[in-house]
Amino acid sequence: MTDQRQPATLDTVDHALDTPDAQQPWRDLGLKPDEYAQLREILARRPTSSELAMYSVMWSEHCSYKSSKVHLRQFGELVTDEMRACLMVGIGENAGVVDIGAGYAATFKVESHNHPSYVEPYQGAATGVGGIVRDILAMGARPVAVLDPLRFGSLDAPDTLRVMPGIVAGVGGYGNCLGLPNIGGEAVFDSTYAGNPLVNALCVGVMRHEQIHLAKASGEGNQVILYGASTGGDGIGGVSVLASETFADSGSSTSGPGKKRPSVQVGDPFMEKLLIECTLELFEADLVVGIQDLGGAGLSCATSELASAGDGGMHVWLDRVPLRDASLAPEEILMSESQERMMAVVQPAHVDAFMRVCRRWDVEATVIGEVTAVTDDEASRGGRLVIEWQGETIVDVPPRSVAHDGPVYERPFARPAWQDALQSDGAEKLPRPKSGAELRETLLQLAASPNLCDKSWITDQYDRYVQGNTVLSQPEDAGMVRVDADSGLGVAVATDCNGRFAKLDPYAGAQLALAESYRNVATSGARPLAVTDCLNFGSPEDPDVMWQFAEATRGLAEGCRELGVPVTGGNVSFYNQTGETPILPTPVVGVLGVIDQVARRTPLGFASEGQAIYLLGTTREELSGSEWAHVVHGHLGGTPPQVDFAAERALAATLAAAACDGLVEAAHDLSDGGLAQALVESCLRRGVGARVRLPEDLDPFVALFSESTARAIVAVPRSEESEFASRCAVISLPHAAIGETAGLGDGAVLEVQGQFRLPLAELREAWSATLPAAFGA
Amino acid sequence: MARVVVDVMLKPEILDPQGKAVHGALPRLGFDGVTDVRQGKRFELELEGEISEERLAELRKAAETLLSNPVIEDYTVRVEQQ
Amino acid sequence: MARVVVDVMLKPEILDPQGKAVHGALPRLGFDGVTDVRQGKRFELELEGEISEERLAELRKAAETLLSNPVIEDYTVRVEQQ
Amino acid sequence: MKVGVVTFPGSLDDVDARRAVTIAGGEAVAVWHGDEDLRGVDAVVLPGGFSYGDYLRCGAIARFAPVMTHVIDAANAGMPVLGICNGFQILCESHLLPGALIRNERRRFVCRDQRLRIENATTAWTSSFDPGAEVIIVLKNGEGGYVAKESALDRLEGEGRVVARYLGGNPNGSLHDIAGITNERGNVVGLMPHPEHAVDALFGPGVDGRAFFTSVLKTLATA
Ligand SMILES: Nc1ncnc2c1ncn2[C@@H]1O[C@H](COP(=O)(O)OP(=O)(O)O)[C@@H](O)[C@H]1O
Ligand SMILES: [Mg+2]
Repeated sequence: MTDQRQPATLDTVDHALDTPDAQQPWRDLGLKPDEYAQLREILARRPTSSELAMYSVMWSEHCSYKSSKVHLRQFGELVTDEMRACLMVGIGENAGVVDIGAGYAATFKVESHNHPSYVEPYQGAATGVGGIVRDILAMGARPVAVLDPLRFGSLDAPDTLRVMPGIVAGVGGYGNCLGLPNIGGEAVFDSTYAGNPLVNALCVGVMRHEQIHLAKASGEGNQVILYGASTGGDGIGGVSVLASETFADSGSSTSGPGKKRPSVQVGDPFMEKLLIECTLELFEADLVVGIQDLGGAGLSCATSELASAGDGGMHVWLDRVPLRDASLAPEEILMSESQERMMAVVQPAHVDAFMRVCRRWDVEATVIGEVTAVTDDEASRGGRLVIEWQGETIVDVPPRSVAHDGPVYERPFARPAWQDALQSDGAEKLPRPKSGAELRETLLQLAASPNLCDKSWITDQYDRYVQGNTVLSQPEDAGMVRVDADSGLGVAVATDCNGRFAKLDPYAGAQLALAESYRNVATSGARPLAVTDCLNFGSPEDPDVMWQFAEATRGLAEGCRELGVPVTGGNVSFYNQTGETPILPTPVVGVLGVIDQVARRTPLGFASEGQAIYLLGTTREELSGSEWAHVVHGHLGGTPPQVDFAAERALAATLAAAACDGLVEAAHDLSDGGLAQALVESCLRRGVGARVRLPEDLDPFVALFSESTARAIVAVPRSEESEFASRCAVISLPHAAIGETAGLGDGAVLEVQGQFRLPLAELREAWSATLPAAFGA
Repeated sequence: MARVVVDVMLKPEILDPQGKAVHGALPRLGFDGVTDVRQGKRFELELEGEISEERLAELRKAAETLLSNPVIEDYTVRVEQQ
Repeated sequence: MARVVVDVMLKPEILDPQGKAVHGALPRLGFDGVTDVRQGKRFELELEGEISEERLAELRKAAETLLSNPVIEDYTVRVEQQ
Repeated sequence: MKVGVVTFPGSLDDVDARRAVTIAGGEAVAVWHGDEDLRGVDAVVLPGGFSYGDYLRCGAIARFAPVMTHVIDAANAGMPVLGICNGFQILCESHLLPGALIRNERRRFVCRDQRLRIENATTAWTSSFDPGAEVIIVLKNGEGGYVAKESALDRLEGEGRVVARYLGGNPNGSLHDIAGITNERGNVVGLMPHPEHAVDALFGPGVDGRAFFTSVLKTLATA
């Protein structure tokens, strides 16, 4: 090993003891004075430079959740027996695991890669996908699908032209190359995301129950193997540090505080594909005792988390780590966030077999450490992790203090002074379209607006067919993949969040995100089972933002209890703001559901003529935060639609049962843009028209554009109509026959009787032209 | 008429998966003794008229903003008179 | 130690979508007077030891069989002694 | 009848291709890129994906895999070989088929349900189609623009070796709207769209892709 850049004296533990008063760059590494003091107290001496590096990345906001922990606790506390029933692995592991029946388990999680994607959209988004896929793999599962909830600045903001195509190409470039079908996501445009795009990535994996693996280093003498890509100097402290500060402070390259190396890494999806196949073969051959992916905080995280969760200690020979750049110092190796790496704990007798599998896949693997025994005393202090460099000890710490016992903050929060004024400025008072012609214009304008228009410019860049199990993908309400070819068992996933609702009322906004995602899964015919979430907010140091966060987590936790679906894991992304202006609070919620027989799924598009169209649920005059207020008036104020979990449950149960019994041919939930947009999408999906009579007790505008929740439209074959209607009646689910499907092909028309007629060709033109006009055909 | 060549390479510390793949393939084809391969992009721009210092400065800006991403890439610009 | 640079460009008669896109973007950024842009690849190979004529011939073969596809691309090989 | 499906590092649609062979009534055999023989198969499919990451050029590195020597020999001796997407690229890089595939004209990956016309229903892989049949098959590629010298194109057209052509809009800038071609003998076919994703209507746009696989089984049965 040649060291060109290494400091004259290696900062060993002995050296640290000898030089207790040495100045250390803890401030540049992002630690606060009391955190540094805490660290000295834990070690009863000053940390070595390597220890300082480890603690600083692991105690960063991104890795330690120090500002969010006290709020996230509710997800674990508000759990009922109903919620526990399906839960096999809960919060705290790389991803949660749920029982989906027939001996299968599903694992899924959503994570953010927001800041790197602004700096380098393609690579930032690509490595975001790569990271979440490794989390799923580390649970023992084969990754089977991805979803990508995205947020961008306004469509007409110049930087959106740079950011959006790069991010989409990056999500596609990485996921396509891995062979993971992209089955859903979101693409939302709002000016608050300019300079702060959100790239959230969700991955779903599937395994047999007995294949669940955990991130644990146990068994004295077991070997610690690092495998995958070699370690380089890019992205040292990247994700964790970048995502843990006010963005404006941290340069994109070497200019920021603490002269950070380039914080963006280049992903190698081919390496990751080999890593997936190699790891699955290792699981299959039962060669792995414990496993952890390397993501944020790299080796610092993997070694300390594995050691902390296990029953022993760990000894690591850091100079055995294969390097791409021989000049890296030990601190840098510990902090590097080089992609496409995994760490496994393996019994000594299995090491040769392990290496053989890696060679078959051309994956480099190196024994870099060993699980050690700990004394009772050491165990009580949080275990013992020793890292050695060229024969000298450079780290000797209780791993629990690094990985799990980081600082916890009760950050101050308070309802913002402006919240009341915002809520009293409702959209219900805005001028509305009145005549049929005006309603027709409004419907067209909304259909062509950035958030409601055709997203195929984006989704056509994603492979949705690979693996041959995709039953539903964009633009369906939920993505759905088959899990078991023999039985037809499958899972469905959707992600949602309306940040405008969350701004108006973060508690309700988080619940509305949950309700919508839950409803989407149910609409596809699946039974909602469990939740993952990605909480994207501004700076936690701003009491207004912290209040939004506190309200959103409380809302989500209580909502999950109401719906009986546990939160299994997720991610928090803070500091999403440009200067003083935070993004809309964006608690993205992903719901996973299960369906016994994927052939019974319900697609969203009307498929044939002459079927009865029913509107399910209750429509109220709810226009604040709506897409109509946003697009037509540029208005945001008032209170969001009412949350009604009992109604959501009734609707979901009806839709899942109707799918199972073949009572509905199509179903589509109502959300952004209300009934109008739902009809647009249901008609355009397969080119089938509709003749609709709006309920007489409602103002036509409200009937078309209100965004009341717990609603859906369904197409029911005439033969099933009475059965379907009586089932709704039994559980008092409001169901209004509002028309029938009529007309096929481009000659077909969407007709709202007494108001307007709109040829599908004209509608399609408006709906599909928006993104190509902005980003090129 | 002049030709300007812009070479864009990933910064040395950034992973280059493409170069790595080529590096891995060479020995399999019997080419040994190669210790590293980096793969980058080469742009050839044909320009009308003379190349003034000012135009060259403009081109450098194009290289920096359009042809490369300075976060991960370095570039060089050179004129090949014809 | 020597560095060998291999430049690979699409043959002139083959459509180059990437070069075309760059060409189209330049005027929008205010760079005028560019009549054509072609985008190709640049490989930098680091070699151990001296570069003999024989090794250079081998490298030409690698450039022809692996680094380029002669159906659509032309290549040049040159040594940059260090 | 045994149809081998080769898995290269980075192959993605190998499992789907094997499933399609099975659905068509054949016996699918997994072949590994490092294999030194073809495991006694009667035909070979080179599946879609990103072999070796598609770094350098699509298919360029896979062409040098050990198994390819045997595939090339077998193809030259008349064994039916189908290259789908990345497999098509590998066949071109191996000079079993003329021309090359370059970056899509719009420079974006494109995944869509693509209408095609089967122009040549006499090859080993298309004999079950009616000549001129219009079908819908999944298309997904980033570098699917078919290019060849003018003279090579003239020859392909003149000899009726264009197997399939895009209808309803050229998705990737392929010259002459070419979606697939064959060699002189008609045993080697390269196809940019993915018939293996159109064999079960629940998981694709229909079942039009099946005929590619039933064709080869028929060809082998009558050979
Ligand atoms: N918003 C959240 N909701 C629920 N669980 C969360 C949330 N954020 C983080 N977690 C959980 O906290 C643990 C640590 O998260 P994280 O650091 O993202 O995991 P990893 O180290 O695998 O990237 C995980 O189990 C994660 O699921
Ligand atoms: Mg993890």
